[in-house]
Amino acid sequence: MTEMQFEPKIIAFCCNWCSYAGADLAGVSRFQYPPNVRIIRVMCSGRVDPSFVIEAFKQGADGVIVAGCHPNDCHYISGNQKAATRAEFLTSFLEEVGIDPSRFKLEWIAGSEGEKFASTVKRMVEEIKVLGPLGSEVL
Amino acid sequence: MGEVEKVFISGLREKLIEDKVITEQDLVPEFASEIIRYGGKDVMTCLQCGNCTGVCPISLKIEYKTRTTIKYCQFGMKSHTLSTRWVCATCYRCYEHCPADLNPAELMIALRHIAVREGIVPPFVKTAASNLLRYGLTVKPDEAMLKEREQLGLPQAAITKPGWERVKKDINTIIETTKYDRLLGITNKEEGE
Amino acid sequence: MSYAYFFGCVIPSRYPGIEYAVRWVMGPEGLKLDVSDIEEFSCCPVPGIFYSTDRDTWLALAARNLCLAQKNKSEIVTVCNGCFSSLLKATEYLSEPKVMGQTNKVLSKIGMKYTGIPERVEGSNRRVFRPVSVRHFVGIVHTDETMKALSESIKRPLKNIKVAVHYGCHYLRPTENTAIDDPNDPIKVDDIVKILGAESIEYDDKLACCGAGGGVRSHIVELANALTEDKFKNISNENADVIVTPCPFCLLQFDTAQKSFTKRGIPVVHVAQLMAIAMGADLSKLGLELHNVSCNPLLAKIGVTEVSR
Amino acid sequence: MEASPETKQPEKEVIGVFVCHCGTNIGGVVNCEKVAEIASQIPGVVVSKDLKYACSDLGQEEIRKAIKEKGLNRVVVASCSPRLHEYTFKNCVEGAGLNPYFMHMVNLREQCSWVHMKEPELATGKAANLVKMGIERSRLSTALSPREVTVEPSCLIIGGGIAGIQAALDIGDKGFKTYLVEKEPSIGGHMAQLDKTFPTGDCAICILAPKMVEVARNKNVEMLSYSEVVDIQGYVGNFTVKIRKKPRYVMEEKCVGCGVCAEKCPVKVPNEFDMGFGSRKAIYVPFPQAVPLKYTIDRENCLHFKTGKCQLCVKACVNEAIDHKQEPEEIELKVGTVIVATGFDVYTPTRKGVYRYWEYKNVITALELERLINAAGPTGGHLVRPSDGVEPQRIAFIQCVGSRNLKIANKYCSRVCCMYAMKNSQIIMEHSPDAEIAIYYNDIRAFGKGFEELYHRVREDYGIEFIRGRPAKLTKDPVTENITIRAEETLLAKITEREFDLVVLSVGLIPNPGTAPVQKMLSLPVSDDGFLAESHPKLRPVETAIEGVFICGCAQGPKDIPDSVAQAKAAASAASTLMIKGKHIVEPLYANVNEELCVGCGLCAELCPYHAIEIAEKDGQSKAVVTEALCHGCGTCAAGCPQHAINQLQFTDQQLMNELTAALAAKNSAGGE
Repeated sequence: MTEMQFEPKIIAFCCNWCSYAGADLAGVSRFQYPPNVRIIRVMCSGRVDPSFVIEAFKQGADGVIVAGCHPNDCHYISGNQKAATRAEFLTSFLEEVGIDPSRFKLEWIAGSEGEKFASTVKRMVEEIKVLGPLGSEVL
Repeated sequence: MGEVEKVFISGLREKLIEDKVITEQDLVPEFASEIIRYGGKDVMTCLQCGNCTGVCPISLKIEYKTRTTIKYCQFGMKSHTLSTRWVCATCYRCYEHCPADLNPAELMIALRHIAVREGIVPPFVKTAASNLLRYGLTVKPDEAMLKEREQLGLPQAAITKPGWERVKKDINTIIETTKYDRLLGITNKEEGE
Repeated sequence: MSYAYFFGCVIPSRYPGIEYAVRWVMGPEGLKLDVSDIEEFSCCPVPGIFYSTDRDTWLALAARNLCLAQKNKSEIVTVCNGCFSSLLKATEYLSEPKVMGQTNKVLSKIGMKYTGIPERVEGSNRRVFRPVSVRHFVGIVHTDETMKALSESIKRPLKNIKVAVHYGCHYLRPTENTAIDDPNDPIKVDDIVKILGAESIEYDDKLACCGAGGGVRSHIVELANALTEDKFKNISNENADVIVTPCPFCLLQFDTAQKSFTKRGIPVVHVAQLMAIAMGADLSKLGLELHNVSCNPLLAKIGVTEVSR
Repeated sequence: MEASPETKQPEKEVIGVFVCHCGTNIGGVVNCEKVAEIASQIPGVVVSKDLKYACSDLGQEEIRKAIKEKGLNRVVVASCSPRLHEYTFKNCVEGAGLNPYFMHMVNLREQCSWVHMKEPELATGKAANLVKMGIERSRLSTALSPREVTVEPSCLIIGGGIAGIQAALDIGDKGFKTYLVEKEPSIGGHMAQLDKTFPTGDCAICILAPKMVEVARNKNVEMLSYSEVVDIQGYVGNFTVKIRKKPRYVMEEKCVGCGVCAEKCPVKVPNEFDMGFGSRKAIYVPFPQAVPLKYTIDRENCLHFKTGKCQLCVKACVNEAIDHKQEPEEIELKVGTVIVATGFDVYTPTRKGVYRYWEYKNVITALELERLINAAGPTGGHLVRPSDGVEPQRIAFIQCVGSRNLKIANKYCSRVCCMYAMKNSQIIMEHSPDAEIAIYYNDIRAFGKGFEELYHRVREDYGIEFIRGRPAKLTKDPVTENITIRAEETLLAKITEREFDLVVLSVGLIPNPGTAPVQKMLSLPVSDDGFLAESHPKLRPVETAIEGVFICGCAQGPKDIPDSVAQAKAAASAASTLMIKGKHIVEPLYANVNEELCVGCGLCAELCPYHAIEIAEKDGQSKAVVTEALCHGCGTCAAGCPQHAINQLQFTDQQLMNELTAALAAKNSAGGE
């Protein structure tokens, strides 16, 4: 990391119906964002097992986003609520194991919110650049 | 400052509408965001239904109108709006009735914050705040009443005990730390001292 | 639960009789509650001045009082709507960790720190910090237990007395800060008045403002008095014998404003004073003769000797 | 796409990668040749090509050729969003004899070239990484076949208001068996209560009654009035419905609706259909045009049920139709589709509200006014005020009562109040030309066809006064019982007090209390406003997240009669499409239980929003069992299983982890490989 600037690795789990569509719309609208993010498509934010997020950090992700439909808009009735519950657990878990919980974000991004997708990624990359690579935080 | 004291009752409306047309030069566009910063957070949500004016006890008495004030704030009419800031009784009836769930009373409080920072401080605010610095209470203790206490057989007032010096010192320290004394231009020295 | 008296500024310097009444009603001759004094309590501080002009200063000054109660592990008993609303709102502001941190930075200069009162969670080793509890005198009196004790300790039932209850704004609003009673249909002071044997009358605009709050009285006394006049008209239309309020500042306004618009004044007393009268306290100690509007017609109607000095 | 036969899982992956240029859309930013070159180095990849347009006939042919020639058993197409072309490429590989679920798409256009247009090198690196992620994921693909379910050619319609009636007519006319369930003794809903309709002024019952008769006569429609749905089980095409028929204590087949029983009945009670203004007997029809015109005994008030005696109606009925011993009856139905048309209720002002609805007799709601000005109503259409029966001359309407109010959590606009207030003022003015009418409003919403014209007409022809301001206080004169309204007239910026003889509250619309049980039975999503949520606010307005279940009318949100009818016809059409096809294809996304790992804890069953998982005994052990037809494939169960014993087809834990590992193995995270 000496010769070049730190480039965070960010994983974004996106639900098929809202957030993945939102990311598509960002593309169609040509909203530019940094290339540090890798989108993994799931059908619902409720599909994201907390162990996926932990595994991502274990394998060296610097930040993880779980993106789903807005409350009450879930294609599967309440999957996003379950994602929200798991996110609460994850936040406190990450704190326990010494990972800054701001490295993990739960976001509601609708299919119509291309700009929000782009700005979410942008902000996340900036924030993680400030935090430094995973493991550099002192809690 | 003297002028401001007159304006609120002599009628804001007349001053605005009869005297001149409002142009962009009269407006402060960032006024709304300033209000939001001081806690009047919902100023832009107002749908101007007038319910707040209808329930406001003050609006019934003088030319001040709650709804119009909100409109002025949205619009950026800063100097006109600041002149009405002290007439609100903070009874919160406007808030209880607002269908848009705004809190006009808190908006008035935000306006007071701004006014004070513009150097518009009514005398009674200074008096009350200096009282707190000098005596540890905002109402100046009354010798006659201290005597009354004895008559009624009440315990000796804490303010007359030696421990009160410490209380006054703590209060002075807090006010110095938050720079409130400088904001209002007050000191803990008695007048003429 | 142990309580700490919080009398604020208006009561000691304008109506010491209220202080006597509160102490008597809550004390060994009255409801026998465990209340003590914290002598370092200062101004709440006044919302119309401090909350209105600088929230940080207001919060630090209020937190200072809360810290004293926190150290004593006691609940604060306020006898004034202003103190009640100011201190209660402060506890809510302080429940925000960031705000608490900022305020504690100021408080560190005087060696204080507000955390809330630590408490152990039952059945575990975890502890939580409970915000300092701020109570209104009326809220403490209005429990099943104390109301029963109250009804049993009436020595001078207030028969045929028509009471106009004035709650005052900061007892009721804003609702999320002061939810101790139904904000649209408050009943607690009316209930107390009824237990004392009096009749609580309904009148138009009962929940309206006395006119004094928010600095209006200090700034434009004529405006404040005009509002009081409106309320007074509605009250006198119903032939009230007395105005009863749980707030000394509303009391001050009603008591001093009346002379500006009427010759036939209606006496104004604090709910604690009315309780003390009915519960048989020494009338000469209630400071009633210090009120601007004479309370003698009321006392005469109750059937006790007038007090004068 | 047709269902394809189950193919055997190949033993070793033979992978083909196709990187699409999409003209310059991808190729203009990403170096596609380089990406294909990098991919060719990955173990298992035997073909790696860049194509100008993968989706064109030429491109597809190239892919098919490679499958046949190289014996590919995995195809990775790196082009645009799978939301756009997944079906295209699935069909393409299927044409070459490969199970379509061995095709995986990588999104290089929307999520790489279009969003990193100024960083071609980084974008190329990222593209290579994305392709690698796709390859690693596709290694674990399995052969799947979409499932087909048959659709029962029958429809259940819940709610017999105008929306339900219209939907039933449309589906019945198409020849499908239709069950129309209504909880009240008669169909007709709220529309039957209204006087005239805006903006045209047609009489509501005059246009509704013929439809009510028509639906009753339709051979394919079975009307179940005075009945309630108590249970719905099943899935698209195959719902099992339980309906409870409440006892009328009158045999429907024998009652001719002559009304002699009601004449003899000694019990008079306030008529709820007339909002309590008129009265009816304990044996009654709610209104003269009721369908079915069958009498009903109100058990609460009937003297026979109270005292065991009376029986005057029994003696009066020559057809011997009355049977006090009738019991509730339960019916079970099989239907393929469901339409929910449970409608609305009007908002009831709060007891301690500013508008004093509960204290002042001369403050009434708009629905009460409808009955008071209705020719068939209790006063014969002669408007009188409740306190003294005198005709009011000065009438005020207060708008937005129970709508657009965050304090009571009804944020939405009820969409009908502006227009019905104008319509009712017009009717009043026609009856009493000297009346003075004022409408207190916040905003006037006259958005529909002919609405603005009505707004103009009531001002021009009748001089209706529009006062912009929300009333703050109502007071009653103790003697005359007239009401004084205090409000800031915002356009004057003055507080005024005006006296009126009658005040009408233009109450908003809220979800019908009957909707909630149906919503729970079907697990239907609800919008923020409390009404049922459609699948997409613009493009799927009558569909719901539950396949085979449709919504229409005010159950979906406040709307007027034309909109309700239009939506009912749309719902009928959508339901019919399913029934005409007779079958429905379901994507194989469902959950899959590994019984060796499952401990039968039941957490998955609890998490499933569709009740698709049950815990059943298998060889003496508790195991989770998935009803595939009910499973919608959200994967929530898989995410929640502490044993990792439940997985979601096409999105298995292992597939997602392969993708993750490939993503994080990249050397330079901004650019990829």
